[in-house]
Amino acid sequence: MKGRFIKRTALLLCMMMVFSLLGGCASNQQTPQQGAPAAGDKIKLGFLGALTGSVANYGIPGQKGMQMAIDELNAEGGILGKQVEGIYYDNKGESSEIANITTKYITVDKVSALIGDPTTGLTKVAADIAQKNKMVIFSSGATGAGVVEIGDYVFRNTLLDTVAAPVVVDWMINDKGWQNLAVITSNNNGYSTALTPIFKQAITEQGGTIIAEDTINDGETDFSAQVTKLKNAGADALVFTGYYTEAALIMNEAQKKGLDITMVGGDGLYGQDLAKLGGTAVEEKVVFYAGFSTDQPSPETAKFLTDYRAKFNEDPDMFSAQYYDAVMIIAKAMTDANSTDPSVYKAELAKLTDYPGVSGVTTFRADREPTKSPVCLLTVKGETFPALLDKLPVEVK
Amino acid sequence: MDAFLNQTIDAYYLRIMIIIGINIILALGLNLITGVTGQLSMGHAGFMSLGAYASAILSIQLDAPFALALLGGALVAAFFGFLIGIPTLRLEGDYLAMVTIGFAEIIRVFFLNFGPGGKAVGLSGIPQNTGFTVVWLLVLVVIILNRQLLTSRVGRSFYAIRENEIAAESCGINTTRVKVLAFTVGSLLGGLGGGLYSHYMYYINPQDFGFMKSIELLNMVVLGGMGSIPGTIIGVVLLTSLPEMLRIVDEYRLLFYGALLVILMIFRPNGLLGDVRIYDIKKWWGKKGGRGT
Amino acid sequence: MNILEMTKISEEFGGLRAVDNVSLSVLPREILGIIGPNGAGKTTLFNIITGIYVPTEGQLLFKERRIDGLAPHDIARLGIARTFQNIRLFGKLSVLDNVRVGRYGVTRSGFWSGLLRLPGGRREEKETELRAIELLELVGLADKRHEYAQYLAYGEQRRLEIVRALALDPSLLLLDEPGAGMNAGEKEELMAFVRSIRDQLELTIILVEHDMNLVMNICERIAVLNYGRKIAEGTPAQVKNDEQVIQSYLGAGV
Amino acid sequence: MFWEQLLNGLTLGSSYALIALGYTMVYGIIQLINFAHGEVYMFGAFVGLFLVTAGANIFVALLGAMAFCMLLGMLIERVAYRPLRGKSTRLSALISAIGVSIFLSTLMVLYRGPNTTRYPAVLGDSTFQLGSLQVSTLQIIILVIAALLMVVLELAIKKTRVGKAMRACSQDLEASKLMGVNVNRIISLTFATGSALAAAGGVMVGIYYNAVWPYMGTMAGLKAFAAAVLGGIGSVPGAMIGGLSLGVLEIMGIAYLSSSYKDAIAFAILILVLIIRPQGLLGQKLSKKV
Repeated sequence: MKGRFIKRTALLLCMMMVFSLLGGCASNQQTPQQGAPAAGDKIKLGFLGALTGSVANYGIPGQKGMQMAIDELNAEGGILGKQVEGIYYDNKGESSEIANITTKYITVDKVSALIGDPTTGLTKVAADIAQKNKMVIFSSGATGAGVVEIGDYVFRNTLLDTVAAPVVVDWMINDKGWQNLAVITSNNNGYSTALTPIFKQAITEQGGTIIAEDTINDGETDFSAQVTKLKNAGADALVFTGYYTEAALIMNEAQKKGLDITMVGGDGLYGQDLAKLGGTAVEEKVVFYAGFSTDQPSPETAKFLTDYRAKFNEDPDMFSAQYYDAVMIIAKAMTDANSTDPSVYKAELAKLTDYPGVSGVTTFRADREPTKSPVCLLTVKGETFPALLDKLPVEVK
Repeated sequence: MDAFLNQTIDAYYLRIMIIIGINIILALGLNLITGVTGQLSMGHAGFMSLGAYASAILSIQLDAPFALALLGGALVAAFFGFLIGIPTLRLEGDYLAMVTIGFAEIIRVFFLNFGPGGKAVGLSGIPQNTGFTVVWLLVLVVIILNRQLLTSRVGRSFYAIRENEIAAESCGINTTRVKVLAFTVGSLLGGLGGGLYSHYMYYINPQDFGFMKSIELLNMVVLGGMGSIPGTIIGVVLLTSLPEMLRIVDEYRLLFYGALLVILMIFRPNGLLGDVRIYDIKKWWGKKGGRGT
Repeated sequence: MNILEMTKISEEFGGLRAVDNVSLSVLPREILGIIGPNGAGKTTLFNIITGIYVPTEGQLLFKERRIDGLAPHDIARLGIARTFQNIRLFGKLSVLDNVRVGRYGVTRSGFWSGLLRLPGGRREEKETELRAIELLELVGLADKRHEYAQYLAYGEQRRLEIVRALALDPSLLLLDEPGAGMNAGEKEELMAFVRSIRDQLELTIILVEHDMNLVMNICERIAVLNYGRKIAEGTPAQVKNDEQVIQSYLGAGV
Repeated sequence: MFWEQLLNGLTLGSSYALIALGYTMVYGIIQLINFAHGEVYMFGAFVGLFLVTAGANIFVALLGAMAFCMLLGMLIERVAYRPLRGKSTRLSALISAIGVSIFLSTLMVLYRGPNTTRYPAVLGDSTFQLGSLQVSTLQIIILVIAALLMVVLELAIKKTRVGKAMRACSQDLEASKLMGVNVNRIISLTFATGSALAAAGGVMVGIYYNAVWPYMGTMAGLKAFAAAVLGGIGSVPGAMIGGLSLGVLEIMGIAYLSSSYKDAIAFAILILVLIIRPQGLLGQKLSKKV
């Protein structure tokens, strides 16, 4: 009898759990529906990015940057006299999630633009849906190939790898005299596997030699075998195309093994955790490029920096700056076009020239690809992250 | 049909319904292996990825018609299900579970290094052929065939193996062969679901089919009811739509999943509907209403 | 002609001889009892006959065909059915389905036939169901055919297990302690039932049992095992009076 | 380079071995793959981190993490496994274990965020030449601690009363119960011991690789299980040998074959071992009970 009682109670509990969840969702759904009639009063912007999961490091600062831009816009009276509202769903870095969320933003929440995603793969998924639904998507971090080609509603505002990598390779070979290079790719990281060929091509074209190649995987902590191999290869510098966590751990291992080598990489290395995790092992030993630097002397950046620190009590990074810029650029396009209709204001957006954003000066080329100048070479110096090492100009083709 | 639906139903809800349909096919495949035959498979996402990639590559590289691409994907998954099933299904339950995890991981690593699949960058530009009608027609077919199979001589032997392998042998059932059969058919459905998925998502990537995806599918089967078709469908509907409705408490979703598994195993190890049959419901109603039988 | 012929069968588990050099012949349509104290190797012998264990030594002939080394399901299909000491029913299958699974070895319809409901398979299904109900009526379980097997009373489960074994249309039936846990009245019924199925279905029956009374009553011949060895064989009367049996087994108990 | 890679492999392998010990002990007694074991290891690493950050001595932190995880292991056993024991199938127990695993890792993500955290360099590291071989003191310390813990465990199992009861339980749970062994208590203690070893592994990995993160347990747990199977599940020396050889095989795979397939190596070994020699290198072949 006792067993049966427990079973019954459990069943009841389970059912209650399910019903309470259903109840909860019912009330959740009210929000957009109640908001729907008022949609005319507010301009909604949908956030694409991960707030949890392994790429949350890009999404979380991005969300803050976007939030800050919206708050600033609202303080100055909004866009076209309407208040702006940001909607933030977490896509966890999963493609099925971002697909659902993108559709929900467009059809249920009725947003006027999508901001994000910071990664190339997920941006492609969202862009495909946005293009079909005639919705502007403005990625603030997708650096890989094949994004804006999806259609004329797809934009991005970031320093492209194809632009930056050759500039950096030129700096390595000609300024530093590093001829013999090793390349490490993170094998389960789409960003890294896409960036490696770009670097390799630039190295070969500019007369450098790749003397060793290896792979790691994101999420691992033991890189002892790769570092031992690297040590025996005797390269002048190491090109690592992955993310900052693994970069810091590789450098830790190198320090432990007494290997003194400089690591060069893309903006995937741009994360506060690089300095936190790497400690002394990464100090002035890791160099990466980005379109954004807190040392950038432009007044826009300086103001952004102060405001951001005041608001969040931490330093912004590239993603907060790019999300911030994305919102501001969209706002400008809407104002210029005097419309919040994506099919109208996208024309204004495409015309963007020399926009002085906090993440650098942006111009959209005829193919809607952004050109940002300059390329900032960043490193870790003492407590400051990132510290500006050099600024390399980019020739606009 | 699809055009009509696109106009009448909100794209977001249509999308969820399509995903539910795809998940039903995937989960019914896993149900056949784990729920019905009792062989714990924790690598169903691996078979899904085989179907997803194979069908996508057929579509992109060979311009194969959609039906052929789907069939190809399903057959590739079934073939590998068969291949891995032969040596491993002699293993005891938990060892088999480990092998399926390992196999799914190997498949994932394979696709991470597989040039035609785009490696870690993933494969994009897959024609978006999957629509509501195709999915739900297939769901209907899969449910009907599943039911027919499970009420046949061979289907009953699946259940018998789950209930008691030695007794099943003593009834003349070649348990290894029947298990391989269940595994192959389950993998086939996994591949079919994968094909539908890739042709709906337009973009796939090896990380979409990781361990957590397998666990999510397992959760659907376990929640609704091990071995029960309606149970599995209820599990899929709940676990696909709840997270959508609960975006706000999203971070707690996995916490909830984990707790759910433990609570279910303690109190209802066969899931909500695992051992409830229409016969029992009728009997229960009969008693309740005082009508008697 | 013997239906089952065991020649010098031995089974070793990690140095331990569970069955030691046992030879035994079983005549068609007899009821043979195997007795012996706990751990004497009775159930092991059953497991050898049904193919669960492969004998370490010796050979096994069923209807003049070598069966040692065959898989359990192949042996079942040749017509050897069994029950288990600790009941092994398909708990979450209905009573009827338990018996239907029991007919697996004597039916043929395959995967495609079931999947697509081909006419041949449907015919066979109908026959299976009729036969199953017929068998269930034999033990009075036909009314409960839709219940889950695990919800049956203990005695009913024992009967169901025998019926499931009979569904295989066996020529040799092995019963492993069929009377365990039954009261005197139930045992009486069981004895009558075992005799009646032997006569009606022309079966050969081997049974392992602890209850001396039951064994002496229904078995025509008895083999006694002790520490894996066969120490006596003969009619109940012969066995009862065998010196060695009295000494090592029946002893003070009888 | 070979010897240096071998040392790398042994260091990695000793962390696998410490985790594998917990798996093998639990499996030996109740035939359950304690899926949450990898998460216990992760919790051990984090508890050690908190203690070190709070200023505790490294050995205090190590012991603190071990003590915490002992309790955690016992709690998991009490809440998620004991209610199932004897009543449900092994499938249910395994699914429950997976549930615990997901629950724990998510809990840590909610608490700490998904990021990797740096482990403070609590043990001064220095390297010295040994012939052509460069050895770090940390590697030596880790190998020594791992070896020490394993020897203590082996002795405890062989010599102490509780250890003997554990062995009895792994032979036959029912018979041990009849012999007057408090089976529940022994199982609980087994979980405690295994979890403490995993915690030690977690702290040591944290110190050595300078990094901990909430999902570190999942893959490490799977690999450690592969190691336990390789060595022969249920066997303590088997877990050590399995762990060390898996570590060395993985490192050698990266060094001389390709690092792209690293994760596949462990699982390929697991599958091959299970197919060819399911009892592993040192395990005993068990016959089915009928």
